[in-house]
Amino acid sequence: MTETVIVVALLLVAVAATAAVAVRDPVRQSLVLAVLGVVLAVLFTVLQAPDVGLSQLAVGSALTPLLLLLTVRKAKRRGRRAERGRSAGGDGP
Amino acid sequence: MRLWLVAVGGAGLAALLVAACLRLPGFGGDRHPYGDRAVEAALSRHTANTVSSVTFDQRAFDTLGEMSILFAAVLGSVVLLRQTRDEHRARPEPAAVSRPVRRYALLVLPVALLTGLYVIAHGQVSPGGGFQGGVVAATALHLLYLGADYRALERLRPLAPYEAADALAASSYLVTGLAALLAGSAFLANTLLPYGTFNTLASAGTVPLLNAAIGMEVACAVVVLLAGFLDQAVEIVDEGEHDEHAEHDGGGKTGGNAADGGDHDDSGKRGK
Amino acid sequence: MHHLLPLLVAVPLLGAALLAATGRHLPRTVADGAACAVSAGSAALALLLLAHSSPPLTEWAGGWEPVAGHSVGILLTGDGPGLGMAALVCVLTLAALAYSRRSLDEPPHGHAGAFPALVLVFQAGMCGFAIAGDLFNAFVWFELMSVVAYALTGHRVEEARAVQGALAFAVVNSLGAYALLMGIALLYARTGELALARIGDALDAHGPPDALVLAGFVLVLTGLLVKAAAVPFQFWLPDAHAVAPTPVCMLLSGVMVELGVFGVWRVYDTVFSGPGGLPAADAERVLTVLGAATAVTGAVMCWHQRHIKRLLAYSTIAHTGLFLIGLGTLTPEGDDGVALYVVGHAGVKAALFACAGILLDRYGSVDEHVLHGRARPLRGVAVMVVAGALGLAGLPPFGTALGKSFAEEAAGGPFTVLYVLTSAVTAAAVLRVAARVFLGLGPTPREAGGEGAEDAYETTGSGEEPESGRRMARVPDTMTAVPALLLAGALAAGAVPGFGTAVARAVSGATTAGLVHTSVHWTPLGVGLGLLSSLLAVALAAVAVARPGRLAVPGRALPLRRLQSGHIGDYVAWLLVGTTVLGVLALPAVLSG
Amino acid sequence: MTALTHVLPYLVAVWVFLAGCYGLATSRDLIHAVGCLSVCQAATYVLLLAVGYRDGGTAPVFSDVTPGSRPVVDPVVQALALTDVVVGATVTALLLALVVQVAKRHGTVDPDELSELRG
Repeated sequence: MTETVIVVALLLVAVAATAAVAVRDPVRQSLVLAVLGVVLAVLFTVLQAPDVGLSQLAVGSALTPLLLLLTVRKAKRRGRRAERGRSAGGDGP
Repeated sequence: MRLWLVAVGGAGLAALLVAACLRLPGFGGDRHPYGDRAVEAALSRHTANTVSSVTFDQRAFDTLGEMSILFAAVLGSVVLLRQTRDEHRARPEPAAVSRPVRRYALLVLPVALLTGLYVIAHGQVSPGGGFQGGVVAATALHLLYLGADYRALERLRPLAPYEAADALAASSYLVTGLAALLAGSAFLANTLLPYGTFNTLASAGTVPLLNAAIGMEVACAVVVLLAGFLDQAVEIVDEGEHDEHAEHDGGGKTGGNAADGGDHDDSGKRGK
Repeated sequence: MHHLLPLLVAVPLLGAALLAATGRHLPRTVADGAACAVSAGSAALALLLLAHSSPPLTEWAGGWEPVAGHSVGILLTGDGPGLGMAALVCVLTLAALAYSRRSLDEPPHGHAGAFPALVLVFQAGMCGFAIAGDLFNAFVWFELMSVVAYALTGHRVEEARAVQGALAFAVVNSLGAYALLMGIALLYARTGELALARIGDALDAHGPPDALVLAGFVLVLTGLLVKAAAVPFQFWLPDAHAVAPTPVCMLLSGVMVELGVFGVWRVYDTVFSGPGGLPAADAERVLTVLGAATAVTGAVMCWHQRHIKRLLAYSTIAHTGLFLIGLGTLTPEGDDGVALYVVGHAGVKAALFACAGILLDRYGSVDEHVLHGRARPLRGVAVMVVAGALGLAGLPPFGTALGKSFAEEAAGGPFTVLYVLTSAVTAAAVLRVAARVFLGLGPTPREAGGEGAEDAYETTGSGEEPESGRRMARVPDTMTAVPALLLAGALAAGAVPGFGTAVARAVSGATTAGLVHTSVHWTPLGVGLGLLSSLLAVALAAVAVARPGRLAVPGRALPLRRLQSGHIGDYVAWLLVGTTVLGVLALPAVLSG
Repeated sequence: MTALTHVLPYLVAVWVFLAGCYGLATSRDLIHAVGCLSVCQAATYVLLLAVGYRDGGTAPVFSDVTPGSRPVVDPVVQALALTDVVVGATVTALLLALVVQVAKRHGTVDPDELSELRG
């Protein structure tokens, strides 16, 4: 039983990590990273590491994506003048 | 060219690591000499949460280093995100927040804050401790941004005291360590306080002290970091930026579904 | 005495924390003075501990003395090399802080304490790494010094190049640190221990090396060699060194890179040198091959630079290669030579960076062509640059020369030639700069710019802003005194009789438990080779200045220059290739075992 | 346990690390690159915790388990990973601060367009 849960959690981590790399748009990537954070927290908990899981939940699913989003906001606002006239590098709506 | 390099390097590294994995002791093995010793040592010092004992007692010197990294990263980010000469601040206008959102945020805020403090305080007994609780408490504070607005957050969060508290928390960790040295023991030795009763708040000697110092350090650090980024994203403008209240990407697009709701701010909230 | 070891870390950290807490309210002079005092205090402590380091001091942090040979605490090792590096770190930090008092721009409002506080944290990180006897603890301090270094490198955020260089530095070094952590996890899985010596014992008990040991070795070495900027992990270094504030450059080039080399020595010596680790022949192959590649690349690139700080950065790479070759001999003589070489090099290189900083602050440029003949009034600086260049070449009696002569004798054969050529070329590049900039010799170079592919792959030194915020009318005395003292130190390291032997004794106390004593003194061959490379350097520089066309064949080095693309993706790709190369070089250890 | 599950956690860690490296090397956006770096970092936690796991073990917290009654997993690797998670986030923040400045000074976050430091 535990074994199955661990295997599933591991596979989810692998999938989420691959997705986080494959998604090239930083906004979407930060959302995938948030999902990865949650999945990692689950994995750590089933690996009997609640301390690390808690840490990962707070950091991986909230703090890091938030910082990434704030950076995107700043960078895109700043870069817009330079990018005007071009298709906005891969993150257009 | 780069893809070739990545292919060659990645393949080589992958082969090496997979070969190594096959030689690793099987997952779930029973041989953990250091781990077993650590559990014994933790119990001998009346620390129910062995992980806390390792973090704040047996390998407290590591934690000193980790804390310094945190401290340095915050100090560095403050320096890197400072307002430079060619930039000025644009005051964001206060914006109306819908009532349910405000109620929800103001309700959750104290709960989240208390949870953070609880997690910090019980580090030596149950899973948790300064690192986790600090992040929770600091993130909770930013619910204010959701519930009220940026200016309310700024009023509740004058940065200077947080920066000073961050540094003072780091100093108190060091001073606790030095006190042990002055008392005739080794640096960061857990010999100052009685070990107390197993599984209570007042157990494990200096572990709760160091834990509290770390909790304060992490909370202040995260507040200062988020403040730096929020400042950049919301307030600081330079000539290259134009006020793009009509544009809807970046923060605007994701505003609604950011994982924790902290970054809900979109162009609607900014004034011109 | 051994209880004082953690203070090497705690004192600067406490100083930094208090500075950061009160920095808002302190006038700048007080903040700088306090930082200097803290740094000087820890330097005194380091020297005191160093004087008592035979037999090596050991301290279990937290008082967790081993029970029945096993401990749950963290081991700090206060042996000769570790404390020697720590003392070097402290002294150089003091020099950098003293230099920065006058050289740096007024700090932004409310951040008066930030720069000195960061430098003190940097010092603490480097000291912690130097005395770490526990693999994970070493990783923590390694990470600390990296993080501070990123922040310090990008300190001048108004400059486009500074932030770009700092970012490349940060990404590559972070990835290297994660590789190191993966390696630690692998070694922990096999041995279940974290103290360096314990890991070594457990590996030996397990039997001959297999793929797991190889992977652990490769990953740990990747992290350390990224820091040491060995080929092909070196790309971040010129980018970071060219843009960092001058006092930071002094620390980065003077000790941080060398700490990477030191880490390689420490890890190989305590963990992988036993029968369960890597056989000597394989370690020798890894270190000498990478070292030779690093030395050649560094020297060639150094010769082709016109951005003075970048030129010095490449010369650091070249010399790191020489250090690696010296270590690769795995002989006590090689270790002694490298130890002395590192001490001398730190003084010389920091002094040269300080002089480049003076040029930048005085004339607002560090471009060899732009500055042609303009720095004639700075006679004192000119003398120091020339002296520094001869120190790089290994002119007796500089400490570099004594160390180099020992290392090259230990390496022997073709490596001796490599030693002579590398040090001559790097020195010649600096001499060429001195001749053009301070004396105005040779034809005035035409202004380069927009002339095809060659120029696209060149970083000029113009367009840099003076760090002091404005051009200085005259150079403050502290800014010239610091490099002068550093050069005097480098000179004393070789000239003071007995210093070399003391260094050798400190090193051998750690490696062979003091059983083998090598006495380090000048040999006729060493003096001869030192003179030879100095002469070669002067000759090369003379030809380059008099006939610029003859030696400046841009096409030949172009492929090498193209690799330095400034693109983070390329640097990461090369890092991956580097791990593979390391694996391949060390592979015979597993196949034969 | 089957042979596969004996190595699966390690292989997942390796996969995640290599995926992060690939993303980092081919990234067209520095913010994305920093995200990839945090993926690499996650791999180290997975590896550390996988190394410390013990079949049938429980969390090394004795608030409601009597000491000695059940085997516990290795607390040391947990302590190593736990501190590193928080610290890693702040390092990410520092990197992002640099990216913000790169965006300001260069007007772009595409590494292909940063061409100042060459040769």
